Amino acid sequence: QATKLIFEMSRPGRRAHHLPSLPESAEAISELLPADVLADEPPPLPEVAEGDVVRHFVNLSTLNMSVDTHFYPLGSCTMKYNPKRNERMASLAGIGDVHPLQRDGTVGGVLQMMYELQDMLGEISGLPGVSLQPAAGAHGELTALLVAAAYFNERGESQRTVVLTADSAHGTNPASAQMAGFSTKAVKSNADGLVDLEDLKSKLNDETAVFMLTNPNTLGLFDSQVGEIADLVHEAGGLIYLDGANMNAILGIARPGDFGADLMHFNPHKTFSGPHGGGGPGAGPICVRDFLADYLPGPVVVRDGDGYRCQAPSKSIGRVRSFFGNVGVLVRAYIYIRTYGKEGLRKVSEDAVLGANYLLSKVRHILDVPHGDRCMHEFVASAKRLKKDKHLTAMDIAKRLLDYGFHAPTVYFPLVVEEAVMVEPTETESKETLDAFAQALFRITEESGDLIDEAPHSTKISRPDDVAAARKPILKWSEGE
Amino acid sequence: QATKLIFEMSRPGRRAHHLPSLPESAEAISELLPADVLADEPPPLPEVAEGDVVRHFVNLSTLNMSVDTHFYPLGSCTMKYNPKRNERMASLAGIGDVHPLQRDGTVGGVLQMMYELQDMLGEISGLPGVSLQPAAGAHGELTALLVAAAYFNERGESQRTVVLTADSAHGTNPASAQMAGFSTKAVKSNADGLVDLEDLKSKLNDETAVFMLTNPNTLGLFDSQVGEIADLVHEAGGLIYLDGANMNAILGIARPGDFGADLMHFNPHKTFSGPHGGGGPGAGPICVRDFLADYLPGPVVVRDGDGYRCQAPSKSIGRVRSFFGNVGVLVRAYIYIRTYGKEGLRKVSEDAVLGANYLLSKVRHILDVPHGDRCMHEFVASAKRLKKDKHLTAMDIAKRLLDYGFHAPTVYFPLVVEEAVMVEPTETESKETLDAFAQALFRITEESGDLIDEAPHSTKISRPDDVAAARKPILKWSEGE
Amino acid sequence: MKGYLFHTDDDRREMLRSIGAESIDEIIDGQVPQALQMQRPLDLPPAADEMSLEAELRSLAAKNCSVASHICFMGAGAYDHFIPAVVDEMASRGEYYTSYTPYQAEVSQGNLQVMFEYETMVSQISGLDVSNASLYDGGSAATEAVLMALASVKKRHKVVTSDAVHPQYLEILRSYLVGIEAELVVVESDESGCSDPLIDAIDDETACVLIQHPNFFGRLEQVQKIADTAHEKGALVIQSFDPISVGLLKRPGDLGVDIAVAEGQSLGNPLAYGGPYLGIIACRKELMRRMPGRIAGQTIDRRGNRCWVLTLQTREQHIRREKATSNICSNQTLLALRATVYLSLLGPQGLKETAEHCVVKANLARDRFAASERFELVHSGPVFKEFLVRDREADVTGLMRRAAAEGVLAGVPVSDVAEGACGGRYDDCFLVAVTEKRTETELDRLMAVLDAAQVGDSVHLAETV
Amino acid sequence: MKGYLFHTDDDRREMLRSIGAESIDEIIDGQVPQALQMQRPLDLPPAADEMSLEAELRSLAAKNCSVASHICFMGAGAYDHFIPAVVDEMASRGEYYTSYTPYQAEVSQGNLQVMFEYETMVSQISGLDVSNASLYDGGSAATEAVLMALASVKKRHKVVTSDAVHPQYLEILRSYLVGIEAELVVVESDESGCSDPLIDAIDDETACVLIQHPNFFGRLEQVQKIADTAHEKGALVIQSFDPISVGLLKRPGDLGVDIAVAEGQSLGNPLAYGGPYLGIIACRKELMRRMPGRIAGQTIDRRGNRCWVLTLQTREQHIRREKATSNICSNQTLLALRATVYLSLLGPQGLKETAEHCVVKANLARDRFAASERFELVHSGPVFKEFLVRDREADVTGLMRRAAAEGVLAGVPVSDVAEGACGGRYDDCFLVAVTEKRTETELDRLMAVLDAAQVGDSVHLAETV
Repeated sequence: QATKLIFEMSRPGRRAHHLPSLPESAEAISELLPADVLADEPPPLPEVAEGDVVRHFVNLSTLNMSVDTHFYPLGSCTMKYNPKRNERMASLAGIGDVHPLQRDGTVGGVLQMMYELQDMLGEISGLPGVSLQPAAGAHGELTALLVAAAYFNERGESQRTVVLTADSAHGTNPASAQMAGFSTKAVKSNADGLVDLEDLKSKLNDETAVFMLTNPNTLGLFDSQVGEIADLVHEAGGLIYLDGANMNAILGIARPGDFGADLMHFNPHKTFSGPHGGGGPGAGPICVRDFLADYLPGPVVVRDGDGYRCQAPSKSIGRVRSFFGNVGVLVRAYIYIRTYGKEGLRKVSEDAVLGANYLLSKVRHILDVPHGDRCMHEFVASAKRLKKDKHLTAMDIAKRLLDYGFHAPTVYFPLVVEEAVMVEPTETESKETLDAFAQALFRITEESGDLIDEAPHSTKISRPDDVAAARKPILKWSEGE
Repeated sequence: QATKLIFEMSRPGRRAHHLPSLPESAEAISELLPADVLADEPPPLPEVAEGDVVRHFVNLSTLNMSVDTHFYPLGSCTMKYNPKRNERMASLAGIGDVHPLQRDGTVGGVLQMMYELQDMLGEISGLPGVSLQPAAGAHGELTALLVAAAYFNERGESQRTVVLTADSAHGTNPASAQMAGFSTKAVKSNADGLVDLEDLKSKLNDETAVFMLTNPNTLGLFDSQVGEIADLVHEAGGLIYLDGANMNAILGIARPGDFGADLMHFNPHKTFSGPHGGGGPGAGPICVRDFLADYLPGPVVVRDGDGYRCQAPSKSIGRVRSFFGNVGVLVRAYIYIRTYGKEGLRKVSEDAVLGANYLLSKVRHILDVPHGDRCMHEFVASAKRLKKDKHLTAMDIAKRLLDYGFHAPTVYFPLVVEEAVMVEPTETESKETLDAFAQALFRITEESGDLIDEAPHSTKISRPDDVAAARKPILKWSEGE
Repeated sequence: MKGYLFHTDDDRREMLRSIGAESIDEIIDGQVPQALQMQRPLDLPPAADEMSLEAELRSLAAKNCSVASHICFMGAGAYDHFIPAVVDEMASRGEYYTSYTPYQAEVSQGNLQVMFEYETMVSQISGLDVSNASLYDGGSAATEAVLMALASVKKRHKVVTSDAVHPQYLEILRSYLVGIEAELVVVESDESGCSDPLIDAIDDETACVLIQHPNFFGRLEQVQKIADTAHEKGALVIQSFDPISVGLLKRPGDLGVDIAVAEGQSLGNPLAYGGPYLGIIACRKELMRRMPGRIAGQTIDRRGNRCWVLTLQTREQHIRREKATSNICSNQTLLALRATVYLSLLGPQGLKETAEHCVVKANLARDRFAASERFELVHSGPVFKEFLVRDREADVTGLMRRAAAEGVLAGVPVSDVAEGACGGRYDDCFLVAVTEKRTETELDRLMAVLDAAQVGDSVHLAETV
Repeated sequence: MKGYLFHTDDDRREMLRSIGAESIDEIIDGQVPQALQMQRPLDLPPAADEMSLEAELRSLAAKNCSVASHICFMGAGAYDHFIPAVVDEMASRGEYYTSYTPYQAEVSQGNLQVMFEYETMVSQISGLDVSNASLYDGGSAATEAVLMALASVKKRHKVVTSDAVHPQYLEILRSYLVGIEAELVVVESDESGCSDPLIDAIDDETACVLIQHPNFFGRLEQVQKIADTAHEKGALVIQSFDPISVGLLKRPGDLGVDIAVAEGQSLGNPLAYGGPYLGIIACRKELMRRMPGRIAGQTIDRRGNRCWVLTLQTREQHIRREKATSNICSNQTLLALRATVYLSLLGPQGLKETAEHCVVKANLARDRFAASERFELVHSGPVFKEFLVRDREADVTGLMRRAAAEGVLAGVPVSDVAEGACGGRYDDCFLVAVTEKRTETELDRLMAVLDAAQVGDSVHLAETV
């Protein structure tokens, strides 16, 4: 039943939602709107009963693995526990139901939270200029690069058209640079998985605008050269952008602003427990150095006497989305930061690092881990040897783990590791869960044959045909198909 | 993981909930409470993290079938769709969070709803005296019988100590009578599944207090003799109590007050879509004839100028539970009745009757249906022949249906039908669902062997050992067990 | 047709065809005699769509004071404890709230395991062997316990209790005992607000003693002493307890009690103007088969896996009919779930700290009343989270009304709990309850509002709230 | 330690032992150079427990006006439509909101099927072939559509639009186009509030035309005519549409539009002070491979069962990096789910009736403004659910403030939407939006409040709300 589409449940005339009668004083639609704009009939949406809708979407939901139901060690995504208090408070009347164009005097409570959040993110990052507007991490990258471009423009350095990205970087980095009008060059990783300084040096020149760095990087390693990297880039007249995807490793331990970053984004849905929502919404607030703050997109919240008000920075690059920002997500981040407070955020990162290292200490006896026996909040193992010896690929491991009741790690990323298996346990999983996961991984490496090749076995579907999907795309339901 | 008990996840020192610090001005507990009342340590509750709690209870929930996920044709229980708007509105601030001892002036909105609900139940039942206090159907039975006892007492007829119940009645009927201080006698059903009038007559005398009748009865049949029955009982000086469990069949079609009942209860969690909550809470408001209204338990809501207030009836039997009643459940009933309104409630019953008859028209070709080819809102089939011919029992059918993705009907009740299979589809299931159910039933009758004997196959557990459970009861978790 | 119906007119036609009926009226007329059918439509309000009805309900809700809009010091058996968000979210899962009694264990392991965990936790907080899966509420649970005791102790019919037990609980007891051979003795509590005088009322006729600790006045009873006396006389002891209190206080089982009952509303359940609430009951193992209501127990399935089922059903009405231990058929599973989640979140330490907050802040409030001119503390000994205050001006109702207009639900007048409660001795008094939610600022606000109130101040609440 | 951590000190000791480290500091020091570490604790507020923080948030929330506390006539791109309870309940299931992008299709069929159903419904309401699984919001979706068009139409760089498009959408467009070779031409709309003048601006250099219909002023555009002209000139046409409006109005695809975008907030998503919202985009099949963002498609699995996967990923950044169609990585699945549930509930008839309510009641409101002395309707032609009102006293801000103090969010001053919106022509005007939620009584209340407002009335909102 769950695999029926809602359209296939439709019956002409069946209904769920009802409206009151139109006011008696109302004129007919045909009097109010010209005939030529009117459709002959409304769109062909499904016609179902309320009970249909509920059963359909409840049953569909149970086909998902989620943090609420399963260990979800998806590397780079920080699938930590999503606190239920965040959900409750974010939807309070007066928070969840405020119109975005209400003026400051009618929305002081929200503005106060957003103001305080700006402050807190400035403190956590060490970068005091904050814009909460970007809607996602990638959006924050783009926005920050537009800020950098505006800054260079104003300085008369519009020749700075190149953005450097690490070869281990998230794909969003080069794509964002491209959208912001930059060309990109990749900087190599060295054998230790860190930035190859010589390669970096060779690519720095007066065309360099920004070096986009992820630190800890996507291998889960803190690049200890970061101070030197920042000096090199700054000496070359460029700026350092920090991809904040991995901030869960260093809260209260090291601040991007202190180790040389000039701009960065946060992923509140990762670091600050905003739920991932099946793919979103996230948010991508950015933090920048003082001298870049005037370029931030508006509005930002400023103090105004006893109250707060929205204002565009003086040299703002302009808006990057409608209205203020993803307030619903940001409120959750606010609640999260307030919950841990000054005592707790460092502990979050410590436990995230501890959990990852603990799991690493188990996994390195099962899979090869090319880059060291210590990590920050995640690590990248490789199934390269298993693939060669036993035809057991990273994908096989991922699929078979599903049968053991675990979501798969990220696989085949970062690209610099062959048959990569990227594991991020987060601080909100128990030692018992990590032990069970390591044990499952071990068992899988002992398995073979159909058990592996046809995994997963326990799921509703198994190994969908991606190639067919892309070759002849079916992107919507059609009657009779 | 889901079958771990929360106690087995406990780790000393792990915590979920935190409190603020005690006020600085506070005295020590040892100053405030005498040592001899203090425990050495708090109770040995589980010590778990918030993430533990959420994953545990979310995963546990998915082991239940429910109306939100499955067709649930549990006869006599009216498992209809539970509207989500009820849930939202019942928990609005100002409804869900009102203290029960707030005085009338501070709780006028709730009292207005309860007053209107009293009125609406009076209209639907045709019995104008209403008490919303009883907490469940059985509680309503007991309460109504206490009302009857008080009435007879005041009339000087305290010799009326016998309550008659139908042999097809719910077990609560005789048990409630017993608790109210009556002795009970069962009245037989005749071959048509209706009250055997001769047997009834033979048991009526000046000791008769109340005849408890379910109509439509537990066979899903409307007892057309009810007018005559009422006359007989009334002539004997007794009262008619209507068990309202099956009111979903006759809303707006026939009123108990019009066909002779003097007292009745409603099951708002059945008839008026209050959710069943895994077994409760329900509610059991009772409606009585004018001359019994003064005996109702208090408080009831009365008008007071423009407002409303609580008041105990003049000869009230007293309270049967704390505070006003199960307001949370009653508010949902109120919303439900308002949603259908005067136009809709009859349609609810018509569609419930239509659905049951439609399903009956399919099922009678699969199972024997001893009592006719028409029914009201439910019907009782029998697997007696299949048991004899194929060793396929009602229980086997119930268990095997689970594999087909349907909750089982009620089985082995009512007692007057051998191998009873009692099916109540309700008005909130589609024709397509009823067709699929009938088809599954048909397939099952064609199956045999382990497929049947070891069913269900697809569930987490299968055929638990009830005998062992009762013989050596383990009613709580103990360390190390 | 507003509502939740599925069938289209086409559906109905097809279904009628399969049935072999011309119309739904034909089906009904064939069973319900015309003379017994309604000859007019129901006289009800017209059907309301969700949007309009919600707007109406919101405006009705806005007419009520609530613990969200007001600072609540009301208690007397129902308390404004904090409910963590996790509790609401778990209980709002459709798999829990739209399922029913676990008749089919295979597809009800969620509810059954929750019941088993609930029963275990009730055992843990009561210190007794066995719990059921819940009863209606704390008040009716006390009565069910008395009925259990009367059934267990043969040939004794006297029930001894005190007026320091919740007056509504005593009212329920009176209502139920009408049909049963029983004598109810309600002893007057002493000047300190304790029930020591009932010790003398326990005799060889006594089947059971019912006490409340902490009692209706918030005071602590000599439970162990009362229990010892009762047991000497061959009577059973029933204690109604506050489940939050055992974070600090000795548990009923530790005090020699035979049956413990409690109102479980405090454990994560909303106030909801009085219900649905959660009746907690636990007893010594020997009394197990007298327990009313559903019970979940552990067993193994066909495959040898541990699992849970409803058990000991031979006590119940659907098997035993008039010989059942009680007529109870439903239970409060959803509220028991909430209590189970709540207690899981709190754990031993959280329960202890919650209890500490209650004690400490109740005493801070008490100090403030003691220092005020208008008010007098009725009892002087230790209290848990509630205490009785006398208004020297004897204008308790006016006072509460005035406070409500100022945003404070200041307490519960004793005379509001039940007519003639405690023999009218405390009609010029009100109970003040202080939970962990209250802050010192709120205590100050309470006193400011009460101190500002003038006797006879006329406030029309309809206008002010 | 308040929060959600799991490890006890014992756990930490055992874990360190397995790692072979003395302390967590040792692990960190081994990777993060001391010089780069913070030498002080973070300067943040102290940790807050749930109960205290919720109390604080409730008091912050109480400082805001909201569509629950106030009657809302504000629109301008975000609307107070009714959200059925089913939407909230479905979206609050942990399996939806705590899962992530469906990288593992086998354990994400719930989200994938929802995406596929969402895409189908977007296709149904837009009348276009293909939708993605959502973008950030309506404003950035309009810009993404322009970028798509610029990439599709080779060697053309001109983007023609009008100031009847939401001013913030134009601002976003300007911000994004900085890095790209493109010329933005914003044509002034005519006195009737329509964009007919832009027809003349479409030339052989034009890559695309961006219009909004119903437009920022609530007015209806000549979409078909604009599209015909654009197509004659070889340009693509992008329409930003109101998803509620197509309950009555012809759909973008029916009007010859190539790419349609919309703000999906109206479809069951809360206002939330501006986000998260839902960016809807749909296009003709030929443009499919230029579409940004995630797309779910149908396929079969190993066992031959129909199922759903993310597809056409070769457009995306994680594969194509700098050559991707966009940098977008996440999407708004949870909001797309809400829209899907919302549209399932409404169905064709519900959507139509909702649109009817908007039109009818907006016109009733308009009549009231037309009859008032102080106000003037800026445009006279038909509108959908919103219209522009001029305050002859030119005290729009004061007016809105006064109305808010009286419980009415009366509208959106044009100058509040964006500085210099529409060249300042409407700085003495405000938009009034009327959704199906509004009642005639509320319309009367709006007029009463506005009529009672005096110019220069000084209201300190901080005191009054």
